[in-house]
Amino acid sequence: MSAQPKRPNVPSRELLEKLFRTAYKIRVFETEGIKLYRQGLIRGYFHPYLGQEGIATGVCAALQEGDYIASTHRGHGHCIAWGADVKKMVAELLQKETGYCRGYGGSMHIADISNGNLGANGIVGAGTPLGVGAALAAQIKGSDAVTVTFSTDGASNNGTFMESLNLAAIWNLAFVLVIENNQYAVSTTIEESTREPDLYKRGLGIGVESHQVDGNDPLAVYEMTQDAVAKCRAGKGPILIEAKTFRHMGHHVNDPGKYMPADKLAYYKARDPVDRARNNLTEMSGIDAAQIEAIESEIRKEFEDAVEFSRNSREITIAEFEAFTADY
Amino acid sequence: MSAQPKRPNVPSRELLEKLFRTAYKIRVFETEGIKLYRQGLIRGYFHPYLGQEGIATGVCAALQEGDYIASTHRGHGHCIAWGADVKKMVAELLQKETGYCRGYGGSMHIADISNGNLGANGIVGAGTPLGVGAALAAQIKGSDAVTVTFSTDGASNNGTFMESLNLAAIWNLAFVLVIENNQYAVSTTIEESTREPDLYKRGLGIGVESHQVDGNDPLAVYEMTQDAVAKCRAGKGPILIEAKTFRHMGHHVNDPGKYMPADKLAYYKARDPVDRARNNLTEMSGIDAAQIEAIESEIRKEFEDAVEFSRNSREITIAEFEAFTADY
Amino acid sequence: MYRDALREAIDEEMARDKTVFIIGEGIAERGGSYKVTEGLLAKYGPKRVRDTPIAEAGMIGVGVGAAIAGARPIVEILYVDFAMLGMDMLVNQAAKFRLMTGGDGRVPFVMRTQGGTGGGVAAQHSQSLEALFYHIPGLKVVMPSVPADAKGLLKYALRQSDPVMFLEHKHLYMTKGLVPEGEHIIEFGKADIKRPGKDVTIIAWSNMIPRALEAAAKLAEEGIDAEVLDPRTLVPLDKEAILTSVAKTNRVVIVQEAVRRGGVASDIASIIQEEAFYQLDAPIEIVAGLNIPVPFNLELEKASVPQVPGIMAAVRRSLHLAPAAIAAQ
Amino acid sequence: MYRDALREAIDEEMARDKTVFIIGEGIAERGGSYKVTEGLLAKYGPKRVRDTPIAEAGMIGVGVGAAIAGARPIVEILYVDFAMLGMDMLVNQAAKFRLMTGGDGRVPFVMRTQGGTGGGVAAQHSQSLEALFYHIPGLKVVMPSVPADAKGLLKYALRQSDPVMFLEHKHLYMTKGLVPEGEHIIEFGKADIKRPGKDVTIIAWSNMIPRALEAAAKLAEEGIDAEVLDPRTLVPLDKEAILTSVAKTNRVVIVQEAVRRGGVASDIASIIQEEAFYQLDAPIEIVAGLNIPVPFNLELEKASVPQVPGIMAAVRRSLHLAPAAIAAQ
Ligand SMILES: Cc1ncc(C[n+]2csc(CCOP(=O)(O)OP(=O)(O)O)c2C)c(N)n1
Ligand SMILES: Cc1ncc(C[n+]2csc(CCOP(=O)(O)OP(=O)(O)O)c2C)c(N)n1
Ligand SMILES: [Mg+2]
Ligand SMILES: [Mg+2]
Repeated sequence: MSAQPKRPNVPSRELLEKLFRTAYKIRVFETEGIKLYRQGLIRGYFHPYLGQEGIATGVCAALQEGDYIASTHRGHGHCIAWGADVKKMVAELLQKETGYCRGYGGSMHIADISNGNLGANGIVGAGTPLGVGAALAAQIKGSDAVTVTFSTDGASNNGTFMESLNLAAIWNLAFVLVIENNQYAVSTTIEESTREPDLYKRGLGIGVESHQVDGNDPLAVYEMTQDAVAKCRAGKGPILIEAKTFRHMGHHVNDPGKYMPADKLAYYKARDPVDRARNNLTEMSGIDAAQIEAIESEIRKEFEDAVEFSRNSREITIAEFEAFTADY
Repeated sequence: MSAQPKRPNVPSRELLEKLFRTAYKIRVFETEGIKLYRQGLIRGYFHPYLGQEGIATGVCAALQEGDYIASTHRGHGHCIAWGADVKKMVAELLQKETGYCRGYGGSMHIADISNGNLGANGIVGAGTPLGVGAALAAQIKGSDAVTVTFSTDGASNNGTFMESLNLAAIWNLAFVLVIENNQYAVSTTIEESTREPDLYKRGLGIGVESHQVDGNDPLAVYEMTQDAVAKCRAGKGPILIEAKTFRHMGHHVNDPGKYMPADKLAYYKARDPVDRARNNLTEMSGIDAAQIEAIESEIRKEFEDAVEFSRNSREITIAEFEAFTADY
Repeated sequence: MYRDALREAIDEEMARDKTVFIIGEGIAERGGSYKVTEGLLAKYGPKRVRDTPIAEAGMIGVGVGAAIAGARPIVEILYVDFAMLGMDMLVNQAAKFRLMTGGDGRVPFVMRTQGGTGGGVAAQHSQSLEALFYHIPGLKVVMPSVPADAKGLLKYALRQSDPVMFLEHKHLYMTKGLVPEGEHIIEFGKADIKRPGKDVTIIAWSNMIPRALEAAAKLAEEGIDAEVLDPRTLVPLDKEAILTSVAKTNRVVIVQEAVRRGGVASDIASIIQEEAFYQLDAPIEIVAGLNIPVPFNLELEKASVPQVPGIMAAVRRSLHLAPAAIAAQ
Repeated sequence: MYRDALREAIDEEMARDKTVFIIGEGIAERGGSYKVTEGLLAKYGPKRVRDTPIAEAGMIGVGVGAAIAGARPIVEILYVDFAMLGMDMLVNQAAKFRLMTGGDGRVPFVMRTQGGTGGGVAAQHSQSLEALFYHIPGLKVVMPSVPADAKGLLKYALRQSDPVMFLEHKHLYMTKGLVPEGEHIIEFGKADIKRPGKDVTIIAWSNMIPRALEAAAKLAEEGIDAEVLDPRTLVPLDKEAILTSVAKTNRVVIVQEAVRRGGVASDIASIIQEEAFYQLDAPIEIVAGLNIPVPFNLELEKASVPQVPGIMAAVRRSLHLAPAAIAAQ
């Protein structure tokens, strides 16, 4: 494993709370979202981020306004960590006019362009060239924005990965590629997909600074990203970060995930990123259980409100649809 | 640079002569072919292999009947080294019915399927997946055939490179990828195309045994390939070999190649692979100048005969064309 | 069921010819997302039934290479949308190889994949892209609508020597239908009259066949006798069968799920108007997908592709039934 | 010249809008294979004029990403054939983005490339692939035939917000033509009558325009007055202009270099027969490339794509001139 940046002595309570809030909000969103799916309120694909919350949480906490993210088919977590409006997210899943994409996109396509979220993507691997493109646009405009693409172990075996990371490298773009190595592509293991399951090594062959981090440790992810982002802003990008993690369930809501070995699942559940964020917050900031409970119920309430809002929202009408698509 | 196999004590005269014959035949073919092109007898693209002869020569000498090769847009050398009939090659360039492709293909598409030459290719990088496919077919059929894809520095920045090499790796295919790193893609230098101009390093990141060799030394190329091929036949493939080399002229016949620095060109011309093959033969086998001259004139004669043959050949008729394409 | 018919074809051909093999994402142990390849791993082993990483360009490319080298690969691509990653290998290699080599090089390659809308999977998982392959000379394009055709055509695909785009439909996998016992092979280029009729020819394929048949059944109640013609293979196209039907009915409605602009329906229409101009009693009607990416919202998705009432309306138009008569429906 | 007109358009738009940039293989120092970008590096510097490695999927992908993030990329792909490597980014990302995001995401992306046959570059460097882009809703398709159109359309392309497939022709770069002085912009969707006439409408684009005009000139000597209509942009298509011309001539010949099967000509024919069925006095004739990959041999190459005599013959057929009259030519 390559060198990791040193942990600053004391993370601020603000930071710790932010990390916990984000991780917990993702956890609630996915857990409750799955229920809505099972009730038949959500159609199409729903790929839960459960178990991987540490990554989006840590990465996005290290970014600032004006930066860009590009996401995957498993994109709810990135969206929430980026600060999305949960109302608009739920509304989108419920195909309502008040959703981020007015019901045209759904789970795999939530985006928020004006805010620098280039969107989830239904094509595995597509976020990498798109993210490199955003970083290129920033460089051309002379902005100091950094772009992060969240990618996957599966995507790293696709040609787009090396091809576009190489472009980022020769152009020294402010681009961070975060590989969420959850060790599965649906039921196919990373070991079946490559001889070298340490994916960060691929960056080294094309001269890209590359690191590995425990994706279930939000604080470690945050710190490594902060370092990477600083280097990128100083013109020393791109940087590759491989975050090892594991799903808490099957590939999508309807996949029982029977192929996931029980012991491995137990190992990772014992290293639950939301618990870690909560423990970090309590242990390092001295916040008490009641305050934690207050945060949690506030977040649960936010989600409930979002469901309420979405249920009360209407869908796009055929007339609106025709007007919108008239010039295609 | 990674470890190179040790040179066997004394290369046989037979081997040394074979290497020289091949290298010289390529040299003659390209030098004379360019003249035909300049006379307007050859149309379309013509990418000369001049300066790179050591690679095809060394690699193909290490292969045996039943093996496969896949080639590039700069494919004449591979074809000749593979033992192609020069008559049919020239006839193809002259778009005659007696050519390898009956005049349907031309320089960039010469192939000889029944003989294991999967063909040159007009799409940079395409030979890699195709070669991996041939190696897969061999494995499925239970044959011990090895497939070599000749590739390029340019192709190694294309997604197909890592994507298909990774497939070869997870399936342990008998596949050797030879990157002819002539340090240019048309006028773009390898340094402009990647931060890491030692291309063999890319194989390491996906667990593929990878080496570098002096492409202008036919014997060194031969020895390294022999070793790689033996490993492949023993089920230890794939193997990546990067052969450093340099063109003796521009990208194609009509490219003056002004952008190539004179000193670098001089450096590589002083390490001319054909001269090396000739010197090796004289120095290591004791063959005399007259014998060399005899070999050379025999080869030149072969080319002249091929031109004569081709000029006397006819082109496909419109009726034949219509019959051939009737079921498209 | 359609998916069982496909499995039977693969199974029988793998048993018959040891060079037939199949690769794809999750097709081995897991049996594929649509369960078409279930049980094949156990029967034929991991050499001939392999999972791949997410590497569509690579999978298609190695399939084409293996075919050139004399094997008979089946490459399963999960969604036809993802085949776009391998277009170079299909368009520039597989389709071109035979001609470029003057006939010596053959590419007995089969890409199996599925397309079409279905249940809110949105713009990147709902396309019907047959027109892209149809336009590339050298590729065969097969679109079975019923289990028997699925089996017979797939078996034929695995015995001929040109690259085949075998396009299934996500809605059809669980549909039922009789499949003839024993060796059942259907040659390419033979249309099938799924319903004979004399008033109008409805040409449709894949998942539009059930809809066309439903429309025909309803139209029959109105006294309209529609013939439903399924070309089954778009390349080669059975022009003769189409022209024979048109000569009988003098009216044509073509139904495709793919978007209207530049679809295969347009090409078939252009052929009919060229070769049967004086037999047409009305403009050829095309009922097709809207010229837009498919929306996620289910109502909008439905509005984006042909439905039974739209087919019925087009038939009535082609019979010059007054809008009033239509409105009365 | 066509190539100078293209350069002027890029130059003017780069000067006007600092977010316009261009990437491609050998386009910077070397000025591009067709010299379209010569001098731009010196003028706009290496940030906005960049060479790329051979990475078509990557180039197109980063172009699309940059466009989404608010820049205005021009991606030059050497041959349209190579665009097949980037099809996923065009079909599944660029074309879909606006709809998938409910309208918020825009993709002001221009891919410049060239197609067509020319001098024995064979099957992988000679294709005319506009039909593939034409079929994908969300992409605009532009095919200028003369320098003035090249300039005006490229300038417009760089000011609108949807992905544009800007398809040049290898034979046209050195062709001459007047280009209006000053700000010269041509909106998409406006056909141009390249030659007015009353007997028959010849619809053609790109390199088929010079051939159609030559055919029209020769036909004039026979007393046939052909109108030559150049849609200039295939998406959006100026249906109105086409229907107006058809209403006048009642006869149509469509000429495309692309292969016949599933080409844009078929689609235009399908539209005309649908919307102007009762105005047609003869079947719509399509003169197109053969349904094969382009052969290397020059004679066969020539036989594979439309030539002037073939266009003339189609016009005579559409005028019901007896084969005898044709043979007499
Ligand atoms: C190009 C492409 N191929 C296949 C798929 C189908 N698919 C969706 S998710 C998935 C597995 C993805 O695994 P990975 O990339 O590791 O991401 P994870 O699901 O583990 O987050 C597959 C095969 C797709 N969406 N895109
Ligand atoms: C996919 C693709 N992109 C671009 C080209 C145009 N092209 C032909 S050869 C060449 C340069 C190739 O450089 P390299 O791959 O290093 O091979 P070399 O010419 O040096 O042997 C280019 C860009 C092509 N043929 N295919
Ligand atoms: Mg994964
Ligand atoms: Mg090179």
